[in-house]
Amino acid sequence: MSFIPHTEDEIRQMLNAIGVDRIDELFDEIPAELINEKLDYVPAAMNEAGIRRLSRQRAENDGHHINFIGAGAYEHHIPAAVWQIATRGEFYSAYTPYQAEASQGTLQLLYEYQSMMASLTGMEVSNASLYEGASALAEAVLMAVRAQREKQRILMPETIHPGYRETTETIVKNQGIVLSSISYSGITGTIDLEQLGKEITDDVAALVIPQPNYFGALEAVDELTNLAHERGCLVIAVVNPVSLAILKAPGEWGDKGADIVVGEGQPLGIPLSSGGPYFGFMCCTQKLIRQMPGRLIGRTVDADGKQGFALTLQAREQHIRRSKATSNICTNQGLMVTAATLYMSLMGPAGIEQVAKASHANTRLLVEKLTAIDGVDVVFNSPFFHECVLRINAPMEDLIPAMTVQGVIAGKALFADYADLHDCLLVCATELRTEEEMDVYAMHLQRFVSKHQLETP
Amino acid sequence: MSFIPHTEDEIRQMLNAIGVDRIDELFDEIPAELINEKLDYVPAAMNEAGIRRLSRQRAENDGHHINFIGAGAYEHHIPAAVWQIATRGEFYSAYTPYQAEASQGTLQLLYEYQSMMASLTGMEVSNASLYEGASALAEAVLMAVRAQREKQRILMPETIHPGYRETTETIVKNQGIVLSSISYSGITGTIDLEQLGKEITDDVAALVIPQPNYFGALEAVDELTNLAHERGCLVIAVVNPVSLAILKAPGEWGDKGADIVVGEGQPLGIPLSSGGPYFGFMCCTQKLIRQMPGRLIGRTVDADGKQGFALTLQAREQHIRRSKATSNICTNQGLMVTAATLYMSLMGPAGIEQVAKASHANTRLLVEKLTAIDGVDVVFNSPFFHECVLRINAPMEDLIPAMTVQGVIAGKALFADYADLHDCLLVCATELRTEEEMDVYAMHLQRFVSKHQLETP
Amino acid sequence: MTKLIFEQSTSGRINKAQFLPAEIPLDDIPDVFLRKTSPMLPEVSEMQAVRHFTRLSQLNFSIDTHFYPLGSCTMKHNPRICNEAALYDGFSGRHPSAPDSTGQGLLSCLFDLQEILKDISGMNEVSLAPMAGAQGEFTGIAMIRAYHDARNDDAREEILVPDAAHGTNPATAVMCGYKVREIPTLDNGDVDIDALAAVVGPRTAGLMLTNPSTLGVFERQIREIATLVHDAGGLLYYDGANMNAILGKVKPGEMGFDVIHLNLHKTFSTPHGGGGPGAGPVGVSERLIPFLPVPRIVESSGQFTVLDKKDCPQSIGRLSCFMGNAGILLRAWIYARLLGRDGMKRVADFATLNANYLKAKLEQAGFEMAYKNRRATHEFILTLKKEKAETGVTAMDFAKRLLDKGYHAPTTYFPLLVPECFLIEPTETESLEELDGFIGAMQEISKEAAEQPDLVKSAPHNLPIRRLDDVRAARQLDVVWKNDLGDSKK
Amino acid sequence: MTKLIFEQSTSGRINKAQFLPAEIPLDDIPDVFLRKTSPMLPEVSEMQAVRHFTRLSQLNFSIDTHFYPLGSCTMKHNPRICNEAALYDGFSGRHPSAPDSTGQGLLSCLFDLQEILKDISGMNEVSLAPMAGAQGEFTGIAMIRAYHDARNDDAREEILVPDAAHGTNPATAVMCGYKVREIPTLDNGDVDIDALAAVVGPRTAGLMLTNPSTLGVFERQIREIATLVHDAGGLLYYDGANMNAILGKVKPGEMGFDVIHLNLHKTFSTPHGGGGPGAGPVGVSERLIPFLPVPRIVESSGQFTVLDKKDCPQSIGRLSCFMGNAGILLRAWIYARLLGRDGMKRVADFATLNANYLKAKLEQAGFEMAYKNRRATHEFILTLKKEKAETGVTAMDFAKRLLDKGYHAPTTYFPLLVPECFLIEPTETESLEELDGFIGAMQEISKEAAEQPDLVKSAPHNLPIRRLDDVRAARQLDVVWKNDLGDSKK
Ligand SMILES: Cc1ncc(COP(=O)(O)O)c(C=O)c1O
Ligand SMILES: Cc1ncc(COP(=O)(O)O)c(C=O)c1O
Repeated sequence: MSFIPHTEDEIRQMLNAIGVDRIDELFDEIPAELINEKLDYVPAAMNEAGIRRLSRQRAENDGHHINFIGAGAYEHHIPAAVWQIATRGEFYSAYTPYQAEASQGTLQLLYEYQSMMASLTGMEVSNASLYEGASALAEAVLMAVRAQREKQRILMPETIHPGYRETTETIVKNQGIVLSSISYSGITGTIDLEQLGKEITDDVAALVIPQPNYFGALEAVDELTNLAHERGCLVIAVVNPVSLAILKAPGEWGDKGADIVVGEGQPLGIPLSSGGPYFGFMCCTQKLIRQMPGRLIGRTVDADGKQGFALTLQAREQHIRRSKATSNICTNQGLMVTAATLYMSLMGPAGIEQVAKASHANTRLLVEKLTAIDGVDVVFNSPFFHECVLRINAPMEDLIPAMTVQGVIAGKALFADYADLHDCLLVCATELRTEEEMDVYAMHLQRFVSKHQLETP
Repeated sequence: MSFIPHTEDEIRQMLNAIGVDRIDELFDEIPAELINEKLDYVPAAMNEAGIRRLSRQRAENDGHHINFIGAGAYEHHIPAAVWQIATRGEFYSAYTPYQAEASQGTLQLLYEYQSMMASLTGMEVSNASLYEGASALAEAVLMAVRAQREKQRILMPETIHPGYRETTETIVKNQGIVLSSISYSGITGTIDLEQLGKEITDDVAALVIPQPNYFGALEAVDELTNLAHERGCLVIAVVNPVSLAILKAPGEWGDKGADIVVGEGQPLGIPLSSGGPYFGFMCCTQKLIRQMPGRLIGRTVDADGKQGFALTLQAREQHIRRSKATSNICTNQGLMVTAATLYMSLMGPAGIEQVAKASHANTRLLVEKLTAIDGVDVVFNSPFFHECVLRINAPMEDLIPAMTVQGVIAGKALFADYADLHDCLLVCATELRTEEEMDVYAMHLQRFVSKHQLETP
Repeated sequence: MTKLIFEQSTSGRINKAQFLPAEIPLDDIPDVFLRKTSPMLPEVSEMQAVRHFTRLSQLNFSIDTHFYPLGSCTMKHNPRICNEAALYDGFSGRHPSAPDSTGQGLLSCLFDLQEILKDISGMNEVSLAPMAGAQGEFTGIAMIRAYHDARNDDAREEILVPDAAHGTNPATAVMCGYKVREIPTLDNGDVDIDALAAVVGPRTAGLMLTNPSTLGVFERQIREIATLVHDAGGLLYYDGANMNAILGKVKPGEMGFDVIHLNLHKTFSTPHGGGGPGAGPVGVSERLIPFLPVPRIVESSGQFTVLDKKDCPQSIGRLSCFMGNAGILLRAWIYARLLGRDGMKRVADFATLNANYLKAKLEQAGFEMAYKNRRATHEFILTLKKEKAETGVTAMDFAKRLLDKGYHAPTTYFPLLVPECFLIEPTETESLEELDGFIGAMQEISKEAAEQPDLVKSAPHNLPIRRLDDVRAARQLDVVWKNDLGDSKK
Repeated sequence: MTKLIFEQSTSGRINKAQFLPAEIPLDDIPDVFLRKTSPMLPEVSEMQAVRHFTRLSQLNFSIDTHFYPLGSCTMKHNPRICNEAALYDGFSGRHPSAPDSTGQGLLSCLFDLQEILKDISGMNEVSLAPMAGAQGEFTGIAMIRAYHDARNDDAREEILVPDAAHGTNPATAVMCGYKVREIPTLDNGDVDIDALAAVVGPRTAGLMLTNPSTLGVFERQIREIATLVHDAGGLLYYDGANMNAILGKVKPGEMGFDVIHLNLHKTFSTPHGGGGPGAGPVGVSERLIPFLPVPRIVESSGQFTVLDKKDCPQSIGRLSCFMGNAGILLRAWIYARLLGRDGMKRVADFATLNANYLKAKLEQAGFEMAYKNRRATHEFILTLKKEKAETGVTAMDFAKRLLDKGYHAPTTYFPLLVPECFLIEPTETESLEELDGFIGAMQEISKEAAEQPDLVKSAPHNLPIRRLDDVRAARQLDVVWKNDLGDSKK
């Protein structure tokens, strides 16, 4: 099936106007041997009723489990209005607002978004989105290296999400940038300050600071920021936007605040959707604005002096600056930002603060319930936001599938990424998790651990 | 929880402007003994996340069965665009278009709807909706009686949906209108022409003709219409709008066509929703327009001569005519009509024709499969549209629940409404039913009938 | 001006995504039953349809876009979760004649709603069957009739209705076979009790009353009125369209009413949908319970059952083929649960606060109130008769000019008692800023009316269309588009 | 002008339906970690938010409301079912790190999509990981680099890019650590093969090419170009942003490309969303398979598994934290299944028919085509340099005036090669009426340019806003609203 409105009569009329007999003739500049209309692996067309049925069947297969994973994507309540409005045709089916006068809706919304993110992060400016959190970090790294000229080394603590590290690696490695690891303290689960002190030398362009870090633990952001700044390093903060309702804004870390702030926007009203589409946010100081990748919306006036909005500083971007652009990014994550802006407006500062607090409190409660089980312990002693690492005296490879069968997604096992945490699980309980659900989890975990307890841990 | 935006400061400011100290004072004209703020049976407030969770749980309880009932409400495919657009705020949250200039969207849509319905039914005019099919019939009866003055008797064949009969009875009986039954032929399942010939006397205001009738069978609409007109009777057609893509339009029944056409609009893009909201449609001849109940939209021009739309002939309605109005109807089913207009536009004449044909063909196939079972037979010999009555040699009271447990809603049992059809089931397979689903049905029915077969039928 | 969808239609165009491509024979249906010409439905692509109706929608004022203070209509915010949940598959996909066992989720919500409505109305039983306010009225009056009939009290052939009543009230009484007798209203907005006393009697079947009335004031002598009518053997019908004013504060059952309807699309915020669907549940006192319409939803040890005529022999019967506007009732239930016990009272508090604030400020701005010394309830009436006399600018002109300024007009020329009237109902969900904006617009128009009356009289000027010719609409009736090319042969 | 949401905000206002009413302590987090001031997020009611963003949305042109012939962007109809299905709970509710067993439904759709894309692109393997065209390009060039590196072919430090290329091409090459060398274009729109031959060599890592190019013509000597580059040891990258022109007709793999990306938000109609999200899957020939990014989706006896870096040791790595824009890929899969095998080819046929029709009619109307004697592909370029010379009216002025007439402007001033250019792409989903309307508008503007150039130069006139001051936007940078009242203390 297709969405082509032409009738036979119209086709004939159009061919006549062009002066050809058949549509095929319109392809006569293509070398004949290249024409190949065989598509053996594309199924025959379905109508809408058919695809709805098929999609429903497939969606029904999928996850109606109780989810206790966070690890970079968080299951929060999303107000019904968010997606009902974000998917209005005027937002859904428009493109990048190149014609400002015909795109004031998207433009004003993006300006409002930028303002909200700047305030949430405590920074001076924000762009209009990047793809997602991890690649946003990569862009921040490139940006820091540009800003710092000669310096090509970036300090990447191991407490950052492993996916962020890998993504950054992929994106920056071809430019000769070096990502140096900083290990973490086995006691606090935060950046090893001693190792950091040694590594943070003159050739370092920036220090990346995750807050909360991958383990859910809170880093000593003030000290870290001041240390970095003392050594002439920029600070790239990687933060969870919901946490910022209660945690200190990166703009206020240390004496001068972070220089660049990035993160995953998903917690702000974006469904989990197996990983995307999400959006990356990026804020920075005014000073760095010309190094920033991505779109930027500015407020200006029209010919009558009336307020209006337009894309601005486009000279940083690929469509103007080409090989000298700050990034190759073009299409970004507009619709997701629309949803996030709606989310922040519907929740308000008080609403998001309660989400943050409730997620924190629920994770505390979960940790309490789980560690009441013999063989389950908290690993690190730092305060955490809404995630926590637990050590479990049972075979982790079996635990996850066994719990999944019981309808519980137990958490993110750390063995693939951290050898020394091979028996550990990163758990999360957002504001949506109920006490009953935690009890279900605890019950099944208790059963599993008591059955599979390892010998003398 | 509530949706009140006022802050404490604003409340104070507003009370000051009014000149009172507390909101309670604004109620000081109400006799004090009437104030009662106790609400013991209203639960405490929930937030949106809570009500979503609760609603999901309750909805999950409900019917994900394979449905083979029609009997006045039909499970058709509804294009995704229908409800995504109908629930746009501008349609969803507006009201009756009293201020025409600020309601051209709704008004033009309703004018288009009227035009579509008039064409579908082959009538000259259409109103903008009534509540649903059965009460629309009641309004048609009242309208016929008004138009026919002294005549107070209406002929109601037993082949009409029992729910329509009961509803009409409820609504018209207080005005002294008599509904006379006309029985049906046990062979054809259609109106008993002999009895009709006798009953159709001078005092009859109108003959009601269902097409297809409740049993799915096709009535001899041309003869019936001509007979009625010969006897000075109006003809009220009760039709399924989807069937009209293939069945003769009431406007063309007999020599002069039906006078009033009503029916249930649900098949045109409205979800089953346990029975509502649906909408009733009503069309009639130009001659009867001033007797018609409900809203009517007219095309006119504005001060510049530009085309525009407005409510018209409001003098028929209760808000102007009060006790002399054609009906008390005020709020009707606007949103449903919006959806139906979208449905008809997205499907087009060819699309609805295919739906009608496929529903017909599927029901044929279903009947074939079911009557292949020993003890299952077709009852009537008339051609049918997309429903058919089957006689089943098994205890009907047990059959329905037994099939439901198997995930199959077997059809509508007729014992409650037709004593002589106590062992009969009205079945329907719309275009959405697949052959596999029919096979599942046939398999379970076969098992049930072979187990529960009654002695010597 | 947006072209009609028919003018965008091209013969032979098929929206293939909605098409079943098979050739399907109709060989078993004799030709005499079949249609010979295709209906004139639009032949457009999905994109054309989407674009057309999206653009049409933008021509509407609505709650989601504009302040909409349409008196007596309670145009309050429609929470979006109500729409979402009502469309959940389990709710929206169930056939109305499927066994009750397949609908326990929905039925439990509806049963809960009945309990909530009983409590707020102070009545003994509730039926959710009526599909709008007017059908609720019908149900109520039909029950009153059934009650008198059951007692063979045959002489009661009149329903009393105050002259301020909504048009549905007298129209309903007539549909139930009654004669209507109007009761005059005093200058202070209350019913003229003496006039009532003079007509109430053995011919009185009942009295229909809205309280607060459509005049935007609370009927202070409601207890006296109730006694008068009851003493004469009549019953009292409460038109609950204005329940927003007293939700959680006053229970109509305690005012002495025997039967009431509630407009859920008003008080319980189900969407008005450009003119419906609504829902008009009725509540009754003990003595009317047997007459309640079917179907009724009852509960017994956690199972919900739908009762039919055979279970309720005295019922006035069925009002629709199935179960009324179930999907709307569901939305009302969700709304009620969101508000909760305390939220109910806050609705009345803030609807009243907003109305009284607007009234006070407009009065200060020089507008004349129809009932000056009365409290506004959730709405109030302003009369522009002075403006009309002085400048020739009418309430209609004011209304149209308000549209120009981005505000939907209040209800105009209703109730009919008050000349050049604006019935203004802001509802509790509007913010102070919005109210102040409206006040500002009214002041501007007042000034314009004095200084450049023609500007106001020829309004609107800023909408896609200028003032429409209603007279022509009625005289040169054009209610159906005619395809000049005629129907196409199949 | 719509007030900013911040200007509608009132301190202390809470949207209670979204609020968790409990008092929740934070006693276990030391004060030094905590925020002291509230972020400046709007404090508005649900209704205010709904109203604000609904009204804002209405200020946009979009596919659902307007013809939007933005060249190189393929603004075609977005079927509404794609949006519906992608939001089904099972799809939208699954956590990305949940076990594969909980996502078999989604993974099966994505795997199907991979197979479909392999077939239409003529490549041997596909990765769905890249999140937009530009990231697809990055992925492709990074793989080319990994390929050369794996062979220790270190001298290749240049990527060749035609001067007509999209800006993402050179920007991408630089992100991958390459130098960019531009290849000039001939007057007929084809690549200057001689110039190419002169620079291609041992330093050439690869060539990036869009075919049809952004000039709206098909590169006829593609086979020769491929041979040239391959013979020199370089690889060919295909920028598939213009795939709509040849879908189901020509397979890039068969033109000789080693790696391609596809813009699903263009060819596969996933929504553009006011600027994304998109999806930019890459397809590769056999020799690049080992370098494909992770995660990859593979199937084995009906089970779908997600492969990671440890399973693909030579992979260039991960492009995002999780699985790319899964929900967009899902929409593309639905679209592909709706089109089906035959529908694919029809896309190219009708996209091309529409473009050539528009080109022919505009040419007849006196507009000058940049590449007169070439077939249009799915798009074509018109140059307004004559109009500018004669009337002073620029392409930008034409663009703005088109907005007045209800048409979104084509892409202007891109590609940079053509002066005063309009890159016009109607797409296959537009009807003849719409195309004719656009032609009419262009003719009207042409007439206006001649007769009243100031009218055109000062356009738009019919939009909520007049022409915006871009220079001021950049000079007096205002990208964040500042609350004059400062942050509020917690
Ligand atoms: C006072 C009053 N009574 C009755 C009604 C009728 O309600 P409905 O329109 O739902 O039939 C209305 C509403 O329009 C009303 O305002
Ligand atoms: C020719 C061409 N290449 C590449 C791109 C970049 O794609 P995206 O915007 O998805 O990153 C585009 C689209 O804007 C394009 O038109």
